[in-house]
Amino acid sequence: MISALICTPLIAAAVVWFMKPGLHRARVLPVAGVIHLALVLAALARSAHLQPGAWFRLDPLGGWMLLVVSTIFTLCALYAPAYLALRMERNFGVFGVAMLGFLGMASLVAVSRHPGVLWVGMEATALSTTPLLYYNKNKRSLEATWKYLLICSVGMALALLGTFFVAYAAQQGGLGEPIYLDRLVANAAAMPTPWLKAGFVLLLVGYGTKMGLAPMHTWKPDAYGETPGIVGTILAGGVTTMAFLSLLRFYSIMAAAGLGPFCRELLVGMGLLSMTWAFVFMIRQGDLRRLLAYSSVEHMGILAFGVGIGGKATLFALFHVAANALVKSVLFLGSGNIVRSFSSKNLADVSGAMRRLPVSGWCFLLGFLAIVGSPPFAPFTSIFGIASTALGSGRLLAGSLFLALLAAIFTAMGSVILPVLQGNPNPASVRTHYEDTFGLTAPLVLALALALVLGTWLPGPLQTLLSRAALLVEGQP
Amino acid sequence: MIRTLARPALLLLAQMVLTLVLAPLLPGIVNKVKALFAGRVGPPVFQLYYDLARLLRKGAVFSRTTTGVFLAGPAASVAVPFTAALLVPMGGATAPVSFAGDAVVLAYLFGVARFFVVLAALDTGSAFEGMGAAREVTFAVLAEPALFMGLATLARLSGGPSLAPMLTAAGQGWRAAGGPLALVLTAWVIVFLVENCRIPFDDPNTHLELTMIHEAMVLDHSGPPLAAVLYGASLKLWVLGALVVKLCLPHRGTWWIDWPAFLGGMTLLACGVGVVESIMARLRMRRVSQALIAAVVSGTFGFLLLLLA
Amino acid sequence: MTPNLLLAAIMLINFMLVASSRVSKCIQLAALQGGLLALVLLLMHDHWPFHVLLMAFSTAAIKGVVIPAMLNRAQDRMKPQREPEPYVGYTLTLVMAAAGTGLAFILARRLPLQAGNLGTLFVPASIMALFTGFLLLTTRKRALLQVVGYLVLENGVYLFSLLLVKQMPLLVETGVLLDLVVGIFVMGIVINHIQTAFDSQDTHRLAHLKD
Amino acid sequence: MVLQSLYFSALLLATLSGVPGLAGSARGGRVASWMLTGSALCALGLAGSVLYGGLAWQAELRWALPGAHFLFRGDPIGTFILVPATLVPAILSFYAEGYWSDGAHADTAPGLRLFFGVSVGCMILLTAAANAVLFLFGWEIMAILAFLMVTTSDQDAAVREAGWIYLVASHTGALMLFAGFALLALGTGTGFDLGPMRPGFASTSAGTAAFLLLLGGFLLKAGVGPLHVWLPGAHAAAPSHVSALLSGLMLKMGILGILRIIAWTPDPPLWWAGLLTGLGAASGIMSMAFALGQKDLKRLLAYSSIENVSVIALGLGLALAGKSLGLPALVLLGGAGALFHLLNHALLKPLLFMGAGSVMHATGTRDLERLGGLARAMPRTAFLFLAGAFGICALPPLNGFAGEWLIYLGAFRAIQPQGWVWAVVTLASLAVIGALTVACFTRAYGIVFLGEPRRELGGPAHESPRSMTGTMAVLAGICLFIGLFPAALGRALQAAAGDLGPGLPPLGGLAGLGALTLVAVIGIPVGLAAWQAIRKSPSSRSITWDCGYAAPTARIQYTASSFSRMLTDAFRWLLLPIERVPRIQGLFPRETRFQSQAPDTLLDRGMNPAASFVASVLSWLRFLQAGHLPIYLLYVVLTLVALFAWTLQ
Repeated sequence: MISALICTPLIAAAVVWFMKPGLHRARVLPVAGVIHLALVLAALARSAHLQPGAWFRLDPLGGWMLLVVSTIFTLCALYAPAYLALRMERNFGVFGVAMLGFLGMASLVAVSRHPGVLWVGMEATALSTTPLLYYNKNKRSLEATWKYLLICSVGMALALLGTFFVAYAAQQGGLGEPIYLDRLVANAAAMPTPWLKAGFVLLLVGYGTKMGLAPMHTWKPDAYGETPGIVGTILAGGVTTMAFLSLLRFYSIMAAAGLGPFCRELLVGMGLLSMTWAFVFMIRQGDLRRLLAYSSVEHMGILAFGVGIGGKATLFALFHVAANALVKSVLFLGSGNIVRSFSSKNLADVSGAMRRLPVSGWCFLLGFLAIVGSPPFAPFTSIFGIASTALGSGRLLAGSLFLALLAAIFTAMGSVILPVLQGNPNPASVRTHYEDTFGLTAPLVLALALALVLGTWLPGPLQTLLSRAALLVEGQP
Repeated sequence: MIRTLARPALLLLAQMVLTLVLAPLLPGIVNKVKALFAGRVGPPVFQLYYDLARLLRKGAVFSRTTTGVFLAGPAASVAVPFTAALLVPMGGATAPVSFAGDAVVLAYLFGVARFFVVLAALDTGSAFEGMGAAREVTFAVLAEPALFMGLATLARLSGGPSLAPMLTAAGQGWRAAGGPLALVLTAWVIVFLVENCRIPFDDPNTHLELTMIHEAMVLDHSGPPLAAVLYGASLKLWVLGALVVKLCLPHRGTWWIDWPAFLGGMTLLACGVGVVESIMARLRMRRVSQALIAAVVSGTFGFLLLLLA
Repeated sequence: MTPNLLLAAIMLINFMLVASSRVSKCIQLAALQGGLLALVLLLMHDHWPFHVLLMAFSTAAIKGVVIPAMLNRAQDRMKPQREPEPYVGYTLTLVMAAAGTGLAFILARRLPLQAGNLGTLFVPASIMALFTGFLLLTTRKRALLQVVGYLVLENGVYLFSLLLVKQMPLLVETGVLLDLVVGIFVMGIVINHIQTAFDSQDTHRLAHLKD
Repeated sequence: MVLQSLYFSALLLATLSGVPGLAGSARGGRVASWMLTGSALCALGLAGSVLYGGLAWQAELRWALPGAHFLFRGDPIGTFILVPATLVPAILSFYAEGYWSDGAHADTAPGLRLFFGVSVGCMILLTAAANAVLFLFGWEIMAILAFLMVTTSDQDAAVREAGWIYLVASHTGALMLFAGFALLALGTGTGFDLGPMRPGFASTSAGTAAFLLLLGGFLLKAGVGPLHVWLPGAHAAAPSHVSALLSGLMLKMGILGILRIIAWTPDPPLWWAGLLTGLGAASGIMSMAFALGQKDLKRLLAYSSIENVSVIALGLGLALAGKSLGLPALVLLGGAGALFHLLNHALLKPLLFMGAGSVMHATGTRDLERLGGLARAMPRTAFLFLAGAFGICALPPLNGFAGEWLIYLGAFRAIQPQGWVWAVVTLASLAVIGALTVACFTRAYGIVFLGEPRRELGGPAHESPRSMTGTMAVLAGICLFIGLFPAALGRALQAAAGDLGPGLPPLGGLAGLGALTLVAVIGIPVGLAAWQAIRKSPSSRSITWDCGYAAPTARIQYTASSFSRMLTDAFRWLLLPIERVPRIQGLFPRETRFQSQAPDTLLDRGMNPAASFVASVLSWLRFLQAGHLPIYLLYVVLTLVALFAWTLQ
């Protein structure tokens, strides 16, 4: 079962690689995505029967994250054939292999029970997405790729060092190979705190770079700005999710070692800093994708803040992973359609998108309202939950700062987005032949509908899964 | 049963008959005093009655610009003081209609009159009448708080927002709270003069339309509507005068002292107005608002003084 | 015998790296550092089982030979051109490296070592290499030098991992080797692209994407 | 069970009212109107049972969402507001059939109808929602729909800007409510289920913060100054029946929130009352000053809405003072006055906005300087607008007066010894506001409907269709009925105000609403008789006399600017009006014109420049991300160093 999770995408990647060039290569993606999603669901349903202590296991935390990533991937995969059909000049092989490779590696990260394997999985995820960044094959995308590669590699090196620090602490605590995560958590109390603290700082900076917490997020706007919306979705909804998961794995060790308060302060600080930074750079942002990139930075900040507040907020932060990923996919895919139809990313040229592209435009508007935390969409639940837990637990300053930043970000973001959507389309820029088609809009509507469902109804099994995952994060079995 | 109903009925009858019959006398007295001061014989005291009778016989001329609102002005300027007269205690201990909050109703009734008179003025499309209307609504903004600060003072003195107990308490309270009451009286006299367009704030007899306030608004009325306006103005003078007079007059409780005292007071007030009109010049328009601000300040200080007492 | 002597040598190489202005020299120094790392690994073990030998060999081969050769090739392929001035001068960088060394020692004092490694310079050396790597990455304009910086940074991580190599060889081997090989390999490809696209490796020119 | 089904039928009928029209049928508008009418009938039935029958109801359902809970509680306050919240939209919907017909607005009408219905559903939800999450759902969805409705004509840049400012304001308010409800949960001890706080909580720092945040959020929605900045623009930009909905009802949802705060707090500190009274007084006077400076009819009406919610705030301030001082009579008079005024404004302001819509429908403009003399072309609209203007001035015998009268009574009671002497502020400000309102609405009616047209309009004005004037007449009729028989609402007011505090005395003993009927019964016949008498007298027609000037033209009329010049001059320090004063030179001066316009000082001179300034300053920080990779890597190092330094300290 577990190996199927990892292998299915890799086999599909191989299939794509050996297929003849043509659009049918792209059609493998949705098939693989749906199968993978089904496998994840089946594995989650059976997860109670799996044995602890193995190298690979799908626990509630990893399962939840993988479910999110698999869903996002499937949405992108459904979008891919219609999108790639618009770009027949490109070779789909690399694209498909990289996408599927990412999914396989993400599955590896989610199921690995060993910090080393976890790290290897993350590194592989990073590398598999590099070709996607260079998809447009121009100077700008090359620059973005270079920055992504270097900043993230440095970050991954730091994360590796952090992992070694933790392992050294485990060694001092009397643990030898194999240092499964479960064993680390169980024996955390005996490890020396200086090493753990230093390790967590390194891991926070390292995986934080990958997540895109400010000020290590600098690769994000460039990378998101120069890639197609579909790649942006995978980066914003997939790679960051896995980085967050990796960070949480170590956070739970820290929490079990009694370092929870220390880590939480760091997380709250980083979270608020990310939101502030994102706010500053969203003001008068002239590029739609870069705006979304900063929104992604903001939401990574919200995740860090939520875990940093602790208690119920941890659960909401985990929920926010899904909420953010779903809505971000609406926004990224929608922005792809809008940018394509106006054939410009420069917002000065784009207006009246809701008239030009009714479906994409409306989805984008609703997505914008959703991402800033308006009910009835999923982000409302998590943002309200995090804010209320912060204030309710007496962290008045942090909580009010959080809400004030959200208000400021809303203002900055909306003043850029609404002029794009409203008004009359600029007659000079309506020359493209692009039109909304079913294949290009159905994934958006589907993602929005999912965000709506999650925002109004959280099924019992999901709630159980989330609360068990939150317990795991807090270092409790 | 009959005895309990008889007293209010008698009061109602006496008060309304006296008001409706005697009100046009007040301008007559004012003008007579002014004439005497100027060394003239002047028009007879009953001049307004003659004027009303003459106007009622004449036909009216309406501008083609006007609509139905044009006649609502004169109608309201009669109906409002008529209704208000029911609420104000005159010779009796109480008014024919008296209830908690009647003071507010009284103030707002005059607002009704102002509303329709101003609209009637605007209805003609005349520049002068528009100007008068603008001034009317502007000065009301200061007159209202002055009136209400006085009411607040009296309400605290009497314990409730009903005119009859308020004014009775005021009449009785000059010994205990002379300072506040004097300030309220100042405020109300100013309001009384402004609202009735008397010198030094407005000149009902001027011939220069540019300086007018109230008269400018009724320039286009003629015949019976003008009669209604003039009669309404005298009723208003009477009702507001009654407020001022009752503020100063202690209530004895015996009708044959109270009623003559009240009527005497009204006469005295009219004479006083005449004297003021004779010895003072009309203020410049800018001064009017300053005088009204003085009235507001005076009313406010009255209230504050009462708080400290 | 403690490995402190070798560690001190590695730290010295760091200073030389920071001070040197020529790319080829930097590559040589980095290769030398890689070789020394393999020696440290061997020194840490009393007897050398196969997997230790294999790891030492592969370290020396990859860090000391393969990657430097690759970088040299990239350097040779480049048209001769003036070395762009670094963002921060060489003297100042050297001072910063010295300050970083001091900090590394302070930091190391806070992190107690296990009984077996007491008194060794692993932690300060590792942190210092990390810092040197960062210095190269942040002050140099040439893409190739930045890769060297990354290499030195990796050496720092590797140095620390040697503390774990006895008990947790698996963790170390998977981590270090994969990271290095794959990372540098991909960077090499991208540098090639940059060379073709921009006709230069001056990363100062790679600043079109900004806010 | 009957009450629950009535409530949910009202909710469903309203929410779904726009759905049948989506199919493109020509009868969609009519179906929506009847569905909303059905909803209103359900609400009336509910109001009869709850307010007059003394029944209460509650409905509860599990909700699979953390912290959330479908909890509905039919308390008298909510039910009282429910009545206008369903009745007025039903009337507006009939109006909209003529005003924003499917024929003339084929692209926007079905969507607008859908949003309209759902937002009414949200309001119905809010009146009974007893769980914070449920409340916020209704609150935010309503706000978003309002934004969508305001920006119906989004081709116009002014409309877009107005909608945007509205959205920012309402989202900020919602975030304040997030925080406020979170802190409130500390005081109620029932999680996110709303209910009374424990005694003493209100005085703690958490209680203070909760109060301020909730008050801020609610006042922002209600539009009490200085939190009104979004309001004038949004009301002016929206289609008129939407403006009517916004102003008449959505603002009232903010008031509902404040009423609920009062009801939940057993022991409010006295400064709460002072704060609310101060805000109400300042905002009431300020808004009227701005209204007098407006040239746009709908902006003028919008400022008048601010004035009216300010008056309501004054009443609520009295109720709060009564509650903290233990004076139940004050709670009753202030609370009942506020509720009554709320109802009255909910009826009158839609009437006025419908009138304004009718004027725009006929002339295509809402610029006062261009209008004039419409009363002859559209007599029905003119008469109904007159009724609305008269009522909004709070003059007897229309309904506007009765509510203010109760507040006055409360204020007079408060200034007695052992009362709350600051109520004198309430008293004085009400008096000033009253006079200013008369000035404002005589100006509005006089300039638009009386005199002669001031500029050439596109064509001759025409009366609006019966569907528009008829619906206005229905509203005016309701207003007149309430004005004549305010005592009919006595029990409802008593019941609703009864939620605000324990042990309230009977309203009849404190305020004889019947007396108002008596005064009306005397005054109206006298007035009508006088009117009839002078109308019957022989008359002839001529031109306006105008002091002998033989050829009066429309140009010499007083204009909107000149009418209010003295007052706007007095408030010059606040309005900072933009004036074009004519320069007259030479013997034969060229044609010139005096013009004056008052932008919203706080928004256009305060917030917008401040926001641009902050944005410029923060844009300067962009050098932080200038594209250089080494700098980016430096950030990573610096973060690392900083975190290590912090860790090891």
